[in-house]
Amino acid sequence: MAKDNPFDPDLVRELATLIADTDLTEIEVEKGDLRIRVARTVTATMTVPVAAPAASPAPVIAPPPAASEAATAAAAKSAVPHPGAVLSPMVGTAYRKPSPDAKSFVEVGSKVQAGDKVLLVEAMKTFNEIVAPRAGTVTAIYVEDGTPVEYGEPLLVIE
Amino acid sequence: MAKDNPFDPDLVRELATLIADTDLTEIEVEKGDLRIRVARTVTATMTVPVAAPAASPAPVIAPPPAASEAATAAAAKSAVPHPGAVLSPMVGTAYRKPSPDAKSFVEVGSKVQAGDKVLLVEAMKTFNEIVAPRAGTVTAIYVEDGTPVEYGEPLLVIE
Amino acid sequence: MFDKILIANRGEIALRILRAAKELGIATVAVHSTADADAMHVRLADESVCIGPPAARDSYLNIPALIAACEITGADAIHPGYGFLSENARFAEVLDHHRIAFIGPKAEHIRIMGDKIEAKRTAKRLGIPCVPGSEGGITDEDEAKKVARSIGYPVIIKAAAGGGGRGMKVARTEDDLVHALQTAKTEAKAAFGDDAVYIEKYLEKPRHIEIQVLGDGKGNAIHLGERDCSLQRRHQKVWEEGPSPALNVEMREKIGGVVAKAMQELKYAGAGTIEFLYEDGEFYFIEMNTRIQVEHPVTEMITGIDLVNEQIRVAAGAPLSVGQEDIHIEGHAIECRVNAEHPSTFRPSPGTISYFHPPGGLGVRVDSAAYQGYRIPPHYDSLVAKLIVHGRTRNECLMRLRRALDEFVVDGIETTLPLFRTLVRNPDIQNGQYDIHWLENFLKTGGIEEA
Amino acid sequence: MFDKILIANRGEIALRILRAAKELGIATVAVHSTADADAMHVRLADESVCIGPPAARDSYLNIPALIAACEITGADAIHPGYGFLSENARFAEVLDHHRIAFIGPKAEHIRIMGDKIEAKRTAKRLGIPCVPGSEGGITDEDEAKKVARSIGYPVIIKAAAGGGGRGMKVARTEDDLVHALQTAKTEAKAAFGDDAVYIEKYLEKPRHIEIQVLGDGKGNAIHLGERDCSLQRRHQKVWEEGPSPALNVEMREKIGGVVAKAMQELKYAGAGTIEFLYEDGEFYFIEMNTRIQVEHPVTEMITGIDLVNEQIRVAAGAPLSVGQEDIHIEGHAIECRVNAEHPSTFRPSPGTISYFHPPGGLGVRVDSAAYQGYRIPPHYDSLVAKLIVHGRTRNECLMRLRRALDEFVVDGIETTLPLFRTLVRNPDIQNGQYDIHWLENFLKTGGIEEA
Repeated sequence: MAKDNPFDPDLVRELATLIADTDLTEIEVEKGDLRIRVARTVTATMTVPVAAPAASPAPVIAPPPAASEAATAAAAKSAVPHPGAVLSPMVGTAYRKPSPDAKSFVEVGSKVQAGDKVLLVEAMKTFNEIVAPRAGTVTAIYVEDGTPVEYGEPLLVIE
Repeated sequence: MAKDNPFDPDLVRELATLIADTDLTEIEVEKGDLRIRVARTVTATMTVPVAAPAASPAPVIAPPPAASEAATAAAAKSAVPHPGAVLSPMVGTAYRKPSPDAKSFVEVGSKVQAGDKVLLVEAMKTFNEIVAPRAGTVTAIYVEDGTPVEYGEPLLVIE
Repeated sequence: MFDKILIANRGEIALRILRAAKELGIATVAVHSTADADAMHVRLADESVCIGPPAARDSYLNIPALIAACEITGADAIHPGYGFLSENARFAEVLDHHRIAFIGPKAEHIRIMGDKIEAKRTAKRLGIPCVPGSEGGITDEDEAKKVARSIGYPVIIKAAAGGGGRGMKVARTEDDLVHALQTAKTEAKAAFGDDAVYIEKYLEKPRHIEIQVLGDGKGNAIHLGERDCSLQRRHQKVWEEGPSPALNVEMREKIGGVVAKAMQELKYAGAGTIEFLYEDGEFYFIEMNTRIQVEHPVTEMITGIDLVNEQIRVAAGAPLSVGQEDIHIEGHAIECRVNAEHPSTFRPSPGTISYFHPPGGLGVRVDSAAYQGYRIPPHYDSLVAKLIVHGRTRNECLMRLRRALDEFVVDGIETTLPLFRTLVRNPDIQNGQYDIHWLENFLKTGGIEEA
Repeated sequence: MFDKILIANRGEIALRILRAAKELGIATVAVHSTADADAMHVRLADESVCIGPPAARDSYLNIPALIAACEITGADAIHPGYGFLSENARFAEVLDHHRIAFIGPKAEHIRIMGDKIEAKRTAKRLGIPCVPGSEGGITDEDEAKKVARSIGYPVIIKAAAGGGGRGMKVARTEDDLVHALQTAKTEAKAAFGDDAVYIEKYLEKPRHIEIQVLGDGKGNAIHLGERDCSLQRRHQKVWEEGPSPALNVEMREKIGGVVAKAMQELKYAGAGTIEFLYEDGEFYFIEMNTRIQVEHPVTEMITGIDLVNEQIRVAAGAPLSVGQEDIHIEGHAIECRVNAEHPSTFRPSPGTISYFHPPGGLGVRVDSAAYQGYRIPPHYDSLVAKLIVHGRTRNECLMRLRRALDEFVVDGIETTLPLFRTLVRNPDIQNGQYDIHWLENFLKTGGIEEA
């Protein structure tokens, strides 16, 4: 490689491979006074056939409005949950134990039978029991004791 | 390479090759006070592959605003002209003959030499001669006598 | 002032409330059903909470879920918007019980105005003009004549025991009346076993005119002029404007004064609308809406008053920011409700908006929660955007509306934009000559297809 | 009235003119370079004509092409917008020669105001306040003291023969003056061979305040209050507002009255702006712009007057639609010029707008020719959109601006939106405490990076 070349083409190629292997659309690398940025336009998962009239502005990909940081949070929330996840049936505050001094209903690794209490969700001073929908092992618990939860939010996973 | 050239054309060419070889649409390199950015627009013809992330609104193809019928006209105008077309160098009114009683300069099928008058375009009472840019045969004439023409509008085709 | 407002609604009104709260420096909580996770107000709110599945009864009408959402976010007030729980007196009471402020009137007033009979009785008591008629059932011809003469012809005769149009007769003269009374009584007797009838003023070509009010809940109340919402289809308002082409300054001040005085007496709190039928210079009370209305921007454009801001102020215990002397009607405003519907069949057209380009420039306001790429869920109403245009005169407003409609692009779904492009060019509309039947007749006679 | 107006401009002002013409029922012709074939005003105009290649000198500045475009379309008037040929007296004359109306002032007034010396002489003659100073060159100390005393300290001493800062000295007291005069004279002598100097009032922290005027060309002229355009970068206005946080009603009426009277005397036609530096309660004439300005919507929002509509009316020979008594300043308005530039380096960022979502709702106006998918050509200025916000008070306006800026999405290019989001939250801006140096200092000291 020419010494006075301000960048290393192999590095760009490597970044290109990285970008292709991952879900990224942009990588920026900065070291000392060298900065390299590579980007690519998002490409196919599903194909939408569209007539593109010759004279119209080039079709573009529409990102969602993103003026608020809330957008990211909302996106994260609506990600597809684990197939074994137990979802909150209501808005409220999740509790992992029947009282502050008691032991948690379940821990990661606990074996449960269908109908076993696994959590409480409190709303309007009422404690609603969340029971295991099926027998299995608790493989993940997403909520701390006293965490606010939304409708449909994954609480734990039973596999 | 000339020393005082602020950038290295070969470097740009190399970046262009890189961008073509990879999936990238943009490469930016910065070193010291030198910054080079190359980008390419992904062109869509009839089908456009679009990613549809689960959580965000589905990306969509942007048609041009089309509230006015003028849009269609504009579209037609900016279509790519025939490679042998002679384009109007100005806005004005095209005339096919030197005077109302005279014969047309050319007809479809006429053979012309480079420099032969083929049309007049009148603007502000001045008649501007349009001459054949090359020898050939007139294979199409797009304007009637007295037609208004825009800048860049195809007038006739010489092949 | 409140620290955090929970917006118990969706669509453009949720965004409208969010904007008012932001402009007051108040934090916002958006609640939403699973169908609305990508809604504009959810994206722009400080916090958001998913409160249930798409069905409104399990989400936007789910009172425990809304209270729980307040609890987990610490919201100290709820704005209900319009529809959903906005006119639910029990909701207002439950919130009060939980020490959460309800941004709306007192539960008592919601209850009164939600009951047709009680509402009319209250309106009468407060001096608001109602449709004149006999006090009770009539069977006697002379009494019928006396009543009819006192209220003026034409009159309508309705079976006292009945409903649904059975036994209803219109009489235009005293001669008519004798005959109509007999027929109505006979029909009433046959249908309901009771020949007593009511006699009421019959309105043939009324306009729908409504007066916007604001009250501070302590006896101060003002009116903000009228909106003319006569252009309706199946009792759904389509085009609203203010001032009404049918009223002059004196008429406006007279009915406005009556209504403001009534609201003072009632000690009404927040924004409300008194709806009237209007014919031949007279107003006849229909009902009162105890909430912000879809068409409130018309009033905002001609008065410069931010109605949602005032609602929040009053609910927080502050006085109204303006007095009656500060209300000046300036120019003319028209609102078009752009729905996701076929412009002549009105078949709903949910789906994804593939291109959205709202009009801009002087005197143009767009209230919309839509954006390019937004998918309109099929579970709720079909309102996509409200286009509100202001001009110094009604003519300027109409010309501006025309150009704004021509700029508006909503692709991917069908909308009622073409209907408005036709209406704005219609001579009757341009002359302001329409009543509550005009639009239905226009559509029935193929007015939109012809255009 | 005109039948057809040719719009000899591009970008947002071309769209602005198109809207005004449509609202007057006048047909429109858009002209464009090959780079602007897909522009919004081209799409919306009744007719469009390509007049040349991208370079402005061959298209938007090409007078024969514009005349020819009028000839082939039959346009009977040209609106020049701002920039390009808007202040070219010869263009106005050529149009007159071709019996095409020029929507702007008389050629004579364009010419006078385009010449700095002639403009100042005319302003003085018309009673418009200019920077006070010595009438001619001074060498005598006593005379210098007398002049300085009469105009008040601080004063600036400039070489009469000079320029470019050589021999310029500021004196804050009489003691300073004696010394400064000596130094300046010595330097002037050395540099220019002439020791005569001028003495002028020195403005340390002036604001840029300009008065909007409208004249009918027959001796009737009015003012529409001021705009404060002190927030500038490299003499480019960035943020404009009205009324100025520095003026009160009396000051506005006083300077407005002076300017209106001057325009009456001049028999000025159409819209114009008299620009001043303002310091310590005094106005100092800079120049007059004889065209519509970028920031004209600020005035439209606080007065309700459509300035482009008035320009067209006057050019067609109609009187102004309003008199001075009809002009009432209502509330407050701020305009932000959203440019396609990096928000702190201001490097231009042409390219394709991949997502465009303008804010809406009460009190928000967007003047923009941009749309999703629009490619900003690199040949012209970088203005993408003007966001103009109105509120009943300056504070309400600032809060509304804040929420509108947070809603505005322009993706695919860099814009100055982040700069405005920082400015609207800055205490100096909120307090209205800024002068023409404020923004440069703010940027120099990293104000935008810090935020």
